[in-house]
Amino acid sequence: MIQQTAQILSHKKVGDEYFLLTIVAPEIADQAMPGQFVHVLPRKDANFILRRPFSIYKVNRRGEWAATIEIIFDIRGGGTAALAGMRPHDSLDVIGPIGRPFAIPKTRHSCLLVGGGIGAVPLIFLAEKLKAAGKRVDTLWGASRASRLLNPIDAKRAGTISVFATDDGSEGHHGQVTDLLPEMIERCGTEVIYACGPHGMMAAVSNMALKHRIPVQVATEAYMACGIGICMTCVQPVWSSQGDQIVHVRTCVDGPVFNGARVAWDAFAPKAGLAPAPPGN
Amino acid sequence: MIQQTAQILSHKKVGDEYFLLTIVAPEIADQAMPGQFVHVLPRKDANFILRRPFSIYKVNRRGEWAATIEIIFDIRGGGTAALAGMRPHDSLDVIGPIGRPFAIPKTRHSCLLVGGGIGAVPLIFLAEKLKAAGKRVDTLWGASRASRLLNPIDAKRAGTISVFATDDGSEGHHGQVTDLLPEMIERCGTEVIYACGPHGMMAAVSNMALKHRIPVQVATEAYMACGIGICMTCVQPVWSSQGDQIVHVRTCVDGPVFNGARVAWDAFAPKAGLAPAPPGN
Amino acid sequence: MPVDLSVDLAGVRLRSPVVTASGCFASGREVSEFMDLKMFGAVVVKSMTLEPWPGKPTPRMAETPSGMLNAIGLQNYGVDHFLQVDLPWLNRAEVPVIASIAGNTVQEFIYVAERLRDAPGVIALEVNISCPNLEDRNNMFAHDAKATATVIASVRRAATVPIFAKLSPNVTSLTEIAGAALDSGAQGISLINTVFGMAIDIRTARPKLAGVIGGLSGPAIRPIAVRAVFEVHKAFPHVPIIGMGGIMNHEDAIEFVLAGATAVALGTANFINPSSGAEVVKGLQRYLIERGIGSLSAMRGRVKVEG
Amino acid sequence: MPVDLSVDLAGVRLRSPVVTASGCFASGREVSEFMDLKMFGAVVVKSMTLEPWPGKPTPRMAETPSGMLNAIGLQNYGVDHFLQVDLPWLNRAEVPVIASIAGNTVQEFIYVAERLRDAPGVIALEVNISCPNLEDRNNMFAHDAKATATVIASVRRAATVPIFAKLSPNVTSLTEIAGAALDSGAQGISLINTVFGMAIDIRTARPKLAGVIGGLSGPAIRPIAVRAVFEVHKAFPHVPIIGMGGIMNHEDAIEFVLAGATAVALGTANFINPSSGAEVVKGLQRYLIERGIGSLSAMRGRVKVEG
Ligand SMILES: Cc1cc2nc3c(=O)[nH]c(=O)nc-3n(C[C@H](O)[C@H](O)[C@H](O)COP(=O)(O)OP(=O)(O)OC[C@H]3O[C@@H](n4cnc5c(N)ncnc54)[C@H](O)[C@@H]3O)c2cc1C
Ligand SMILES: Cc1cc2nc3c(=O)[nH]c(=O)nc-3n(C[C@H](O)[C@H](O)[C@H](O)COP(=O)(O)OP(=O)(O)OC[C@H]3O[C@@H](n4cnc5c(N)ncnc54)[C@H](O)[C@@H]3O)c2cc1C
Ligand SMILES: Cc1cc2nc3c(=O)[nH]c(=O)nc-3n(C[C@H](O)[C@H](O)[C@H](O)COP(=O)(O)O)c2cc1C
Ligand SMILES: Cc1cc2nc3c(=O)[nH]c(=O)nc-3n(C[C@H](O)[C@H](O)[C@H](O)COP(=O)(O)O)c2cc1C
Ligand code: FES
Ligand code: FES
Repeated sequence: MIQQTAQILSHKKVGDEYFLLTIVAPEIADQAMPGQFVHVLPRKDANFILRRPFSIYKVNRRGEWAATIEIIFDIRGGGTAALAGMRPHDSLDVIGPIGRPFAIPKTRHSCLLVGGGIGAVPLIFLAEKLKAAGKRVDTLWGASRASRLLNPIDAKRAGTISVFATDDGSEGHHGQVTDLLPEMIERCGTEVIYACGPHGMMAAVSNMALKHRIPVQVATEAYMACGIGICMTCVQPVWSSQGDQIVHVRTCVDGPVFNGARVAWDAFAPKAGLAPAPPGN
Repeated sequence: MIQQTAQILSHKKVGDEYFLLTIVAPEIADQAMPGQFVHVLPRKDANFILRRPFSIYKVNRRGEWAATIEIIFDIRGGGTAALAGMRPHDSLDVIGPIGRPFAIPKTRHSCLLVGGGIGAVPLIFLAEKLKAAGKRVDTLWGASRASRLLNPIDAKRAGTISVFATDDGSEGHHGQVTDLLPEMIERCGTEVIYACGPHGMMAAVSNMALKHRIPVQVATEAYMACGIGICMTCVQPVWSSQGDQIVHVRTCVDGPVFNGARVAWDAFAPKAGLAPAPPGN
Repeated sequence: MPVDLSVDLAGVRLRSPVVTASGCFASGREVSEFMDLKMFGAVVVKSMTLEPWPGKPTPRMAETPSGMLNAIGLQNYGVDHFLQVDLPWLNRAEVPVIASIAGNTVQEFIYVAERLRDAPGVIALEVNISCPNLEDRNNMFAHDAKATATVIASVRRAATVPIFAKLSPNVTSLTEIAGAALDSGAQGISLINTVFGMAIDIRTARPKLAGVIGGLSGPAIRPIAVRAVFEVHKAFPHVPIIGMGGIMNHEDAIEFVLAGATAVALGTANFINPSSGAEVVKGLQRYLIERGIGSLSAMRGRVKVEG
Repeated sequence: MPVDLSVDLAGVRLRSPVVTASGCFASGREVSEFMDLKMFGAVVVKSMTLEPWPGKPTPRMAETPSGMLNAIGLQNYGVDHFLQVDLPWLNRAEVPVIASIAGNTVQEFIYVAERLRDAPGVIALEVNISCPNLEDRNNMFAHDAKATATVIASVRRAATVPIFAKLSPNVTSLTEIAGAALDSGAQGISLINTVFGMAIDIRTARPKLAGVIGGLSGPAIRPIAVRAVFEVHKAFPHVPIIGMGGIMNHEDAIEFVLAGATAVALGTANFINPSSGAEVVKGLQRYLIERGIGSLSAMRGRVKVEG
């Protein structure tokens, strides 16, 4: 992990809903792998104090510029709003690359990438790497509506076979990616699945993969403070290697990529807060 | 008092140390009088929450633009830094004009304005008004060093006789304005004194004026939260009309201009905090 | 669809769930230049004492991260001035008034409460027990269950309207103090008062407040206040609560209602934006309409917590 | 002119006055990628219990104005894992260690303290009494003078190094609890632990923390912490204090020293900037040199307050 004050090279809108920031960060770019993220501090004088985590979308090591990384985000609250307001030449405190990247399969060949909405971000980076490694890549992209699909043109190009699904039917299949998953696995002869998106979607994909006896890797999200492994706020419930108990593992540095079969999908935050016990840090 | 979201028209540096903001605020400009101030909210999403008070420096009612007000400030902390970073067309939440303005004398003619550093701001506005009312205006400007004198060219023009004093002698008299006050009063046949500047300077000027039996008005500063009279944080110790007791009067709406002879200059914040008594709001 | 923002405070109906926090609104005259005071369910006026109090020396305030410290020392012109000057004005403005009373002895609280008997338009008293008790080594009444009980019982006997006990968060058990107040006849609870704090100017090595220690308010304390409202509502579900502490907008207000507040009070928000009251009320109306929720009261205490 | 940043903590000399706040630094390995841990006078490790604790479900954190809430539930791998894995690493890194210990029963505190007897490089214990006491209806030890006294006295008997009592600010009288800890054999006081708070997501009506109530930290609580340090130092001028609560930079650190802190701890600051420790130390050096102050200790408790 490297901490550096990096300069914003460019800032543009991607489609109607997303922003893309290109950040000059040579050291981070050199080490970055698909699935890893950067933890950025949008402003030092804001009423919010914490960094914000963003998956690495692209890395550019060539070109006359010093190496850059790109992140894509949509405005959710104060942090993303502050980032959306940044201008070229503004500087940004960035830590990265953070976490365990997606593993590139050694023997298996046919890879299926399943992305939900903004969850497509790390998969685009991954697709590039997989192809460079000579793998077959097929993609299945889902979103609530067409405008939430992350740059469909790139996305389409990313896969040998590339299929879309939207909840409102505004693009591709009218429904969810999981409706199409079994058929895709058939058509593509899928041997490895990579997924990133909403919790429920990753849980469903993981369970289907398990049924088809296909290894699955998921890139997860969690509310995180430090992003470097020291606060224990970001844990995920994961089955221990013996599979006999659920352990709390840090998403930031032990993840964000996990074996989908190991994540204890049902052990997550209850629908309501627990009966209040005395707080303990 | 009016609250409005106003637009920044222009933003420039004045000398080496001060910034000038021109704000489009027609209603406020229409009512503004010398000595009054505006209470501005530099950012809504900053780690500080309160407005910042600034004396009105100039008002421009003519011209093709909607009427504007000008404020001048130097960077002290987060609020002034945020203001210094504003760009034309940015909008700013402004409340004003606030407080009791300087009173223009009815019978008396010869007015002496004594300003310390940034304290010159409301006096420049006042000089204009006094001249418009056909009064004689002389000025005595002090500062720690030449660069802290608020644009000397205007300042010089402001008075029939205009004298400078700097603590380091880098401009005009090597010393304090109070060294020159008695002599100025003589030369100018001063009948009314107006002062704005550091606490100690205003106290000294008030006491000298008292000795010379010349009425004196001072524009004071205080740490203030609301600026509109509802919090009681900004009070000044002032002698009651009967002169028998010290009362705490709100600087924001009962001031910021006070009769210098009425301010209880010695009753201010002790050199140290008081022996801690239980807090009470 | 019309939405119902009215709330019932110990039998008194307020047309709006938004009130002012004592000491953050003077007596309303100043803010009436910025908004229609009728948007407020009631104006809770600055705490009044029997005699005028001069308050503490300056500086009386210091800004802190997302908050502010104050040490005013309850400067006020006394209950008689309130009755002669402020109340008639508020009556003409047709805003219900909640009179906040303070004192350094139980007797002083009683005297003030008696002066306020049958005062026109005063719909309730808020008893500010975050005051040093001269008869107990300057301990705050609000920091001791027995002292709280004594003051509240005495005011209860003297008063002709419902009384709310205004609690200090600087205690080990808020529910213990709330319980003592309720057992002694308080009809409702107001919370939270400011959190004790201090700031030092390192350039001068002096406290930023002449009073050294002050009260922290504003967004910084909101989580502390939400937790306080939640705990007290859980312990006394049927007791009306006026919740406050860092409420800046209608979403903050809803957070307090979900935690268990019947009504909400705006304090520091008025300093930052004198039309906050109107904006919060309009925001609540919009929120309920957009979600088809008929009344705000329906949301009270509805935070989803197991068991 | 060389400046002396070293401080004396109950007879132990620290080369630097800056330490880490327990639970905000794990055991140091991660941060060593960002800065030289030797800049710290000591690393205060995450509170350890006898057995591994799984901690609470997620979400465990929520951001609040100028602060954050956390409800981790003391997830840790237990004292034996600390002795076998973390401590040897810290010893190799040559950083003095302050071991923070926690438990739900007095006996558990004793067991953990005994395991730590003569542990290499452990220069002191910090007793985190902000833990629910299973033997007293889950009341926090730190919220009751008697429980505090019992735990501290027991740990004192078991320990071979100085012990610091880590106090909770959520009490009526910090000086009462501090007094109980000191009378029972604590050599020093650490404060403050987090302030109880809660936040609700109004879109889901759920608490933002699975644990519902959490601990508030960060700049928002700095004034609360400065006041706490000031009060405890005033009551016990000769007792070493590790001050913490919202310290982000060297100026904040100086504010704590002026209030009465002997050393300062960085907690939330590490999350925002993992090289905070190095920056605070360098900032302190610069500050003392620029002002020709020979040693930081000379500034301790020097806030100018009458009487
Ligand atoms: C490993 C990882 C990778 C991510 N990659 C991307 C990405 O490539 N593009 C993108 O748009 N978003 C991504 N997110 C989500 C992104 O971090 C949040 O959208 C962002 O933090 C919201 O900040 P805010 O201040 O705008 O929202 P607010 O709601 O104001 O944030 C308040 C707090 O909640 C946290 N938070 C809010 N939403 C999320 C979330 N979904 N996940 C984690 N923390 C959250 C914030 O970090 C902050 O601490 C990623 C999250 C993680 C954990
Ligand atoms: C009536 C009045 C008129 C003023 N006119 C001018 C002017 O024309 N030009 C100018 O440069 N300054 C003026 N000031 C001072 C100006 O308000 C402060 O410089 C400014 O508030 C500093 O804010 P900050 O965030 O940069 O500093 P910070 O130190 O970060 O502010 C922290 C807090 O202290 C308050 N504060 C700090 N310094 C002062 C001060 N000197 N007086 C009152 N409050 C202060 C701030 O308002 C804020 O609440 C005036 C003050 C008052 C009361
Ligand atoms: C400047 C100031 C003065 C206050 N005066 C009083 C008072 O006289 N009586 C009282 O009960 N509370 C008083 N309070 C506390 C407020 O009523 C309120 O409980 C507290 O500020 C928290 O709400 P807020 O964060 O919205 O300001 C005062 C608060 C401030 C900031
Ligand atoms: C995520 C987190 C975990 C914490 N864990 C512990 C702990 O295990 N033991 C402890 O004594 N304090 C713990 N604390 C409290 C801190 O040590 C410190 O007292 C508090 O955070 C205030 O300091 P700060 O504002 O600098 O963070 C924790 C705080 C945070 C934010
Ligand atoms: S975010 Fe702090 S441990 Fe993962
Ligand atoms: S600043 Fe609030 S009364 Fe003057």
